[in-house]
Amino acid sequence: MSTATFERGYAAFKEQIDSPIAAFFNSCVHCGMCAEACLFYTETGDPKYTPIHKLEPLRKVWYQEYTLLGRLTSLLGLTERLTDADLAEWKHLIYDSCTLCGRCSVVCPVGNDLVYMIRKAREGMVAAGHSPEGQIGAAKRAVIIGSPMGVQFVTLQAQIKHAEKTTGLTIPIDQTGVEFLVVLSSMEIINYPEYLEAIAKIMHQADKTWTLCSSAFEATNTGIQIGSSDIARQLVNRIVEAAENLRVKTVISPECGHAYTVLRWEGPNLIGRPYRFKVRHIIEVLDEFRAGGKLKTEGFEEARLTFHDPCQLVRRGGVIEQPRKLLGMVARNFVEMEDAGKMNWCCGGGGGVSAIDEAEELRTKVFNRKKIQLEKLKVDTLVTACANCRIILEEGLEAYEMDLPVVGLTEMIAEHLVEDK
Amino acid sequence: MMSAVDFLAWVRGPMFNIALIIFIFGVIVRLLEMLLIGRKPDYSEARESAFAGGVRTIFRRFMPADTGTLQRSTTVIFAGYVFHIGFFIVLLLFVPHILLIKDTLGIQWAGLPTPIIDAATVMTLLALLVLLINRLVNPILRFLSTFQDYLIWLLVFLPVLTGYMAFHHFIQPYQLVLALHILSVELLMIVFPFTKLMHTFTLFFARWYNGAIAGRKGVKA
Amino acid sequence: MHINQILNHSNAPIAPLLNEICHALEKLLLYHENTLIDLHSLPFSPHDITQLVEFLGKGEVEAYLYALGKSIFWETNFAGVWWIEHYNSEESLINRTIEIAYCPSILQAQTEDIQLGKQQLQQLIKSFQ
Amino acid sequence: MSDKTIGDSLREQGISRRGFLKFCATTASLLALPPAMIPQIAYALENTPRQSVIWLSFQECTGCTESLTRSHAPTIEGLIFDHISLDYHHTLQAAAGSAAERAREEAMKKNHGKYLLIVDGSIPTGNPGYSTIAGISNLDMLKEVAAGAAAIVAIGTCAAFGGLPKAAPNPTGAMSVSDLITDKPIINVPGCPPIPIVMTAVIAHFITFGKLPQLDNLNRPMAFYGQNIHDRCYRRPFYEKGLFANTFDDEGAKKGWCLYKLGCKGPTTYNACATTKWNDGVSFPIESGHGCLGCSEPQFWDGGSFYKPLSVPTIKVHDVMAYTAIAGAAVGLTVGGLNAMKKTNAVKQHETVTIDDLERK
Repeated sequence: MSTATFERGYAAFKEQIDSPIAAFFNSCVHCGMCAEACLFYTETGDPKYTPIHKLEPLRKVWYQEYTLLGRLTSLLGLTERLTDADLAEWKHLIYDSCTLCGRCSVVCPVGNDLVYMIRKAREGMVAAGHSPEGQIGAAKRAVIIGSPMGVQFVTLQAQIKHAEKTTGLTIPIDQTGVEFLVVLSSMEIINYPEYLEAIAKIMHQADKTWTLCSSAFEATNTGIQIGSSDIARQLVNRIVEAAENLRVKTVISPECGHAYTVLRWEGPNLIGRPYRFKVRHIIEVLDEFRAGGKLKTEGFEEARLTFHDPCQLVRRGGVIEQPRKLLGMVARNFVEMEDAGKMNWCCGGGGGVSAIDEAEELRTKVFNRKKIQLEKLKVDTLVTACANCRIILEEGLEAYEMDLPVVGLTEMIAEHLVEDK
Repeated sequence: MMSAVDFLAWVRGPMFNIALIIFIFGVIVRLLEMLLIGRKPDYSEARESAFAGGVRTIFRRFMPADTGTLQRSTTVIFAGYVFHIGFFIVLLLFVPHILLIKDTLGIQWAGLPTPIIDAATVMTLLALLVLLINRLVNPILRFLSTFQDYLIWLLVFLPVLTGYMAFHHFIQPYQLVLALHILSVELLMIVFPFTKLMHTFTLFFARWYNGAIAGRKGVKA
Repeated sequence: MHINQILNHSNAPIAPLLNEICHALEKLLLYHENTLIDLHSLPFSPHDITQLVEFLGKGEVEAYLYALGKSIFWETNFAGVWWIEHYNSEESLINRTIEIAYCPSILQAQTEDIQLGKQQLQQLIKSFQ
Repeated sequence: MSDKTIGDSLREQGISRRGFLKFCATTASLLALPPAMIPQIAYALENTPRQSVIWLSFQECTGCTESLTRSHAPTIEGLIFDHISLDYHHTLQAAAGSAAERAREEAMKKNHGKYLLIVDGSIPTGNPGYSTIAGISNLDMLKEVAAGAAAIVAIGTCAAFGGLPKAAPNPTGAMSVSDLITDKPIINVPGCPPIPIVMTAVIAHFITFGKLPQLDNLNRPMAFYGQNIHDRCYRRPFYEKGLFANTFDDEGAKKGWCLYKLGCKGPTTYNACATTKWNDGVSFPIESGHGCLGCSEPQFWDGGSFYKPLSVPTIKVHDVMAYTAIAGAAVGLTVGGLNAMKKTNAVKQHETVTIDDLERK
């Protein structure tokens, strides 16, 4: 029976190292600027959270396996070998204290993409059996049941019925040849069913054909979060097969940051070929509708509101302007948060951290950054475009006893749609 | 005992040869061993040009990412700038250095008057001292720093210091201090390929990779 | 030529030299102490020397000494500042100094020479007595 | 040794006390002694008997002697030579053959322990037959004469550091005086040739103070070799301003700019040329438009091209760089290839991770 071993982990590190990783390790001058960009350092003051330090296991393997001097010195037994104890120790740093938010990758003066490295380091950690329990459970549920939260299609069907009733619109399932395949995150199915209603209303108004798919409704990908390409491939394949079978033109990623990253950027590389369809984030689609005059809204939000940029959308996805243009249609009192856009601070729960029970205390502590930002702004409503951010924001606000409603951008747009004539 | 003149002849001759061989050989090997590992192709649909992103980031990272970063890492950024700019002014615009480059590479350019070089040297030395103190005092840097970080600091500090001392005749005879200066540069050349000094070359690749990855996604990294 | 023009166009340490002369004049006035400045060891180009000579100018006194070749002395426009040039018997310049003194020390008759002269004169007187 | 003092002999020539003082002042200036020392110099020269000097010429070109005799006309330095007792100098003395050798032996006997030995030329240590005088090898003669000397003055770069004869590959096994004699005070007066008045000044100092002047680490008198040419050069300000002649006939050369780029060795050469100058103070090489060759330094011939700047390596690096780059590329491709193979193998040996593998069992 196969099992995770240190050797498998070491082999996985070796497999993951490529030219960019080598260039990054060669270039680090230990300037410490990545620490100042990291929520986990700035809010705790503990230097062990310095991003480049989190990559020590990967660096050791690179040095010993892929550098001339490292090979020679390790032949002579002069280098410190990577040990299983190292990995056990680094588990906290590689998983609990990194949300893959990518702020460090943007500030590094020599240009190191630290998130790229963390993502690869997790491959080794998974293979060595040092991934967090919470994420292992989620991955198992995703593969076996179909969703990390254990949501089955029957659950979604119940929500569909409810949405059809509320909106008076039909929600198409498994339709072929339509323009859009809409996939959801289980958080949206369980916590925010308004999202599905919003999609139905918007598609109806824009006069677009779309469908859900009974075999591929779940977009969150625990494989990426835990750091296993093999599991991620298995999960993303469901959507690829569905999209290609249904012959849709575009797959719409839900309001979920990492789901977008997997579908849009990693998916083709996981399956080893380009897609035969496009992938767009719902915010991108809405903005296209807006630009094409297909999105008609009426009335404005009077509340003072701000927007929390999901990291995977801005720093790892290039979606910065679109949500602002959409907000412009429905909000009068929109204010920008400090460092908004490319440099926005993470909510603290991305990259799978929200699934790790042991990380909850730390996650709540680093939410302090968001708390300070929001207190400065004195807003009445917080808008975001990621279901995971939304949950973390709500939890964080509750922990710090702040009374501030958090709304999804898609729903907010849907609420202002011009009703049928 | 070797006289100052013999010492100078040795550092200008055989020792320079040794240092040059190790430097060139090491840098080429290190770059090739890095570049030949290879990487997987990216099949995702690009939003923008990865190439343009790579080029942009190579230049973009000469500046701090944003004002917040500048505020949080003021010392490192400011002293880092002064050190790097000062070091390159002294290295590339002092006439005797240009003549060395002309002799070895066959290219040359105009130099700066020595009082400017002198001022740049002092600024560089001060910036290096600030960087060292910062490394010893700042909790992140103290935590991150290894023996190599301090060794490289010293090996970078020495050529600047001995160059300054040579120019001002702090040690007599002049041949001795000139030889010490050249030797310190040779030590720097010898350790260069095997330490973080390689960032001089590899940072362009690192920025390129980072910028290309981000550029593909439409992110201006 | 105006001093500023000289200072602007010359690389030689003219300003420090003028300062030193000034201090030497003070010393002369206070303690009656002579100062000899050896121009030989200062990095002056021939052009610098010409300019310096021009700037200091020639005063009221000029003297010649004929011993082991010619020597020329002249007081500059600044009283007490003497320009001195020693030549050898082949008329090559061998030393150039500035002396700050009431009178250049070498111009004064030397005690030994005076004694010798007195003896010779005494003998001469004896011989026709 | 004659018992006449320098003062006596000056007076005999009808030179006045003023003339003597002029001589002393010039000597003080040469020795870079403060003017306050002039009376002490005058007193010593007035009262010291004539110094016996033995001059030995070995592997040399007679350039040093030429240099000294060129200024032997009745100049200040000439005066000193008039008033020492040059008991042996095989080029200048009238006596020849065994008479000359006898003169040397007599002087050595009479002034044992007191005479000054002046040496020009290097000493061959390979085959003794390379250079002999009266059938005596240079090495033997040096050792014999040095034994009774009060001090030795090594005149010229050959005697001081080995000079041209010692230049690679040094076929005669040439050595300097200080390589061979270690038990006597030695003063080096290097230069190719050395400045004549340096000689005079050293002898004047020896007579005045009864000892050698202050010396640097290469045993050169500090008064003359204490500063390098560069620091005393009237063209130094151009160096500071970054104004250089790039060829011997460009605008910069015509304007008298710094000759560093044309290989001037001023910065590493300790000598007094820039201040004492040559040909009775007329000029010196840099003033005449040519960079300093560094002739008063050891390794003068083997220290790299006269026309290459000091900051460049003394060796030709182009071939080295090319071969190193080729070797680096070869090894780099090999190591890089091994890396690529290692990576490919790791990818090939990849064991697919399934949800059953996530924990240790």
